[in-house]
Amino acid sequence: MNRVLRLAEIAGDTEAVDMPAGAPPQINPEHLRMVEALLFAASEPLSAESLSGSLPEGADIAALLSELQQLYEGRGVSLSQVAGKWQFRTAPDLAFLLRKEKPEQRRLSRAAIETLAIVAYHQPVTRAEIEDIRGVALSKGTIDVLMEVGWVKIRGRKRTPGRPVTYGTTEAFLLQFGLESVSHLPGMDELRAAGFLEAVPPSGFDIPSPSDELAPDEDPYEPGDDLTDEAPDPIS
Amino acid sequence: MNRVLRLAEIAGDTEAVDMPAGAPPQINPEHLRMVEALLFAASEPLSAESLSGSLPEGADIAALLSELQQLYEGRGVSLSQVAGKWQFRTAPDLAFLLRKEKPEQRRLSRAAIETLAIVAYHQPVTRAEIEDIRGVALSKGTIDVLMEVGWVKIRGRKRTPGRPVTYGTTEAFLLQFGLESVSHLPGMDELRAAGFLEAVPPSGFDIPSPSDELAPDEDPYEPGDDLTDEAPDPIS
Amino acid sequence: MSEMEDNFGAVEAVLVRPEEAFVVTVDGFEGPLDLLLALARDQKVDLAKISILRLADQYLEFVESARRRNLELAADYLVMAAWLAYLKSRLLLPQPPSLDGEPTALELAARLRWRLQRLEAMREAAARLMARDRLGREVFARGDPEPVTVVKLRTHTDTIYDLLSAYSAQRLKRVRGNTYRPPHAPVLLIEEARARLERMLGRIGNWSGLVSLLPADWSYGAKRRSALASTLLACLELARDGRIEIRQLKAFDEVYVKDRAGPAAPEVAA
Repeated sequence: MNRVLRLAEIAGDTEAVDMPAGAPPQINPEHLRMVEALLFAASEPLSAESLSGSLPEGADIAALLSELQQLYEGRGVSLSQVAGKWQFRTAPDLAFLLRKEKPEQRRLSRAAIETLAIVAYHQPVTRAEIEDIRGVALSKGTIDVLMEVGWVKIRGRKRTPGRPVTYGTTEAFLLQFGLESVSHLPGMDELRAAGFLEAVPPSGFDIPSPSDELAPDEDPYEPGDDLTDEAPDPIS
Repeated sequence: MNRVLRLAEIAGDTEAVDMPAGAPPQINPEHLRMVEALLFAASEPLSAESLSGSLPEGADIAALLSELQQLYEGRGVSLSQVAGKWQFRTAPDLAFLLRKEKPEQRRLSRAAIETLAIVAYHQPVTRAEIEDIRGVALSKGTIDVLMEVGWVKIRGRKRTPGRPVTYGTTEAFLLQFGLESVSHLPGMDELRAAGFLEAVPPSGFDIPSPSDELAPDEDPYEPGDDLTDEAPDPIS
Repeated sequence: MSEMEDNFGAVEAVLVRPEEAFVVTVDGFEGPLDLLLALARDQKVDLAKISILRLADQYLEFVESARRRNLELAADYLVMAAWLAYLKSRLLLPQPPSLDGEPTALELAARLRWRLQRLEAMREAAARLMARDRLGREVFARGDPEPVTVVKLRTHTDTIYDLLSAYSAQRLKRVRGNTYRPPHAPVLLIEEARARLERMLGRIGNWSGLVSLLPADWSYGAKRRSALASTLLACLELARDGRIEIRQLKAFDEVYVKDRAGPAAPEVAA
C-alpha cells in the first residue's frame, strides 16, 4: 500500500497524498525525478558518484536508486546495475520485440568463447595458463579478436620468469553481459569451491578469486614494455 | 484511485489486483510494457502505426499511448508527441541537469582590443574609419568577435554615400570595464596623468570624447535594413 | 610435488608448443584434451569417477583408427597418445613405492581427471556466459540518448588597463608613423650577389663588364646602386679566392671580370 501511495505521489501532485507515518527513508520526489531524467538521458551507465554530482547536496542517492529500481520493476524498461554503475535497459523478456534487423555481431569462434570465459573466471591469467586449461595452443588471433571486440585487455605482468603479460576483462565486457562486476559471473562460487579456478588440483591452497585488483604476483602493465606476451619458450 | 490501482498493477503482479468494474478501456499491462520498451529503445520517434506493427493484433495503441503518457506525467521522463510521432524525452524543466557549464577565461587578441578601444573612443564609427585610424585593414572576424562577446553593436548608419553602418559599444562593455558611460572614458589629460601617453603628445594628436547620442550625420539602425555592413567596395 | 609439476609440465610444454600456432583439428576436436573429454563423455559416468585406463584405451583406439584412415594427426595428439600409453603401462604394473616426490601413476591419472573436469567446467561457464542477455541483442539501452551539452561560460579577463594601453599605444604608433618613417631602400645582399655569381661561374665571358652581370630587374635607380655595390664586393671576394680576375683601367672606369674557370681558359690556374 505504502508503495502504491508513493507511486501515486511521484506520478501526480505531491500535496494530494500524505506520506504514511513511519515510511522508510524519505524519498524526495524531485530528486527521484532528477535521477530518473539523468539515467534516462545518458548514453552510458552512470555511477552513483556521478549522479550525486548532479543532484542537490545531501540527496540520498542509494535510497533514490533503490526506489527507482523498484518503481521500474516488472516494467518494459528496468534499472540495472552494470559494472558498478546504473543504466536503464529494456526488459530481457521483450528481446523478441526489439531484436530486429540488428546487424549480426561478429561471431566468435568456439576457441574465442572458451578463451573469453577462461579470462573472465581466471583473471589475471597468462596465455600459458589459458593454454594449460584448454590443453591446446592458442592460435595467434584468438586473444587479438577478444581485444579487438573490446572485452579483453592486458592488465599486468606476472612476477614469474619471463614476466608474461596477464589478461583480464574490460568494463565493456561487463556492460555487454550485464554484469555488476567480475565477482558476479554466473556460477563463480561453485567453480571456486570446486577448485577449478586454480592452476593445480586443490590441495589446501588458498583459493584465489578473480578481481580487478592486481594479484600479489602481478605488476601493472606498462605500454612501454616490450610486447612479448609469452614467457621464453623452454623448447625452442 | 482507479489510476493508482492501475499503476500498482503495472508495477507489480497482475493477478493480485482486480480491475474495478467499469474501468475505462482495458489496458493490457503486457502491451503497455511493450510500447514502453519499443519507445525507449527506438532511435527516433515512432508513429502509432509503426508501434502497432510491433504489437500483437488488436492492441489498442491509442489507449496504450495515453495510459503511458499519464503514467509518466510529472516524472523525470515524459512521453511526448512530435510531428505526430511518439518519443520519451526528459522532462523539460530538468533540462538544466543535462547542461554542464564550463567556465572559460579568455582574452581578446591584440587586434580585437585595439579595435574595441577605437570603437569605444570614436563611436559612432564605421569600418572604414576604424581601418583609417588603425592604418591596417580589419580582418573579417575582428568586429564579429567583438559583437559576439557582446561589447560592440551596430548603432546606426552614416549619412554618407553607401550609408555604411556605424559601430558603438554596449551596456555589457561598460559593465566589463567598470565604466558608468562611454563619456567616462579617460580623456587626453587623464591618459597622460596615468602614464599611457607621454607628457608632450605629438602635434595633431587628439582624443575624441565619445557619446551614446546619435551623431548629427548618423541615422538610427533599423534591423530591416539590408545586411551589408560595409560601404560598396570601390574596386569590384 | 615440485617434480611432479616438472614432469607434467614437460608434457604440457610439448602439447602447447607455440610454433604449432595453427591447430589441425581432428574431426572437429580442438586439441587432445578436447578429444579426451569427448571420449570421456562416452563412458557416461561422472568425470570425477572416470576410468583413466579405459579412457587411455579409447584414445589409443581413436588414434589407431585415424591412422588406418590415413588421417594425419597433429603432433600434439601423438604426444598425448605416447603419454597415455606410458601412463597405462604404469597403471597396469604393480605400484612401485613412491620415489622421493616422483608422482605415482595414480596421481598422474587423478591429475588428468581433474584437468578434464576443469575444462568441462570452463566450457559450461562459457555457455552460461554466452546465454546471458546481452546488450544490443536481448536488452537495449536508450535508443536516442540526450547527451549532456557543455555550455562554455566565457569570462573575459580584459581590463580597462588593457583597453587604455592598447588604445594609447596604437594611436601614438599611428601618429608617429605618419610623421617620420624611414624609407626602406631596396638592398641586394652581398651574400645573394655572391651566390648568383657563383652560379654563373663557367658561363661568364672573357672580360665581361661588371654592369652586364647585374640582375636584369636591378638595373635602374636605387636598385642598380645596391646591386652594383653588392656585386662588386662579391667579385672582390671571388677574386680573393682566386676564382675570377678583376681589372679596372682607371678610377671610376668600367670594371671587367674574367672567369678563371671559364670554358675559354680551362688551365689558366697555373
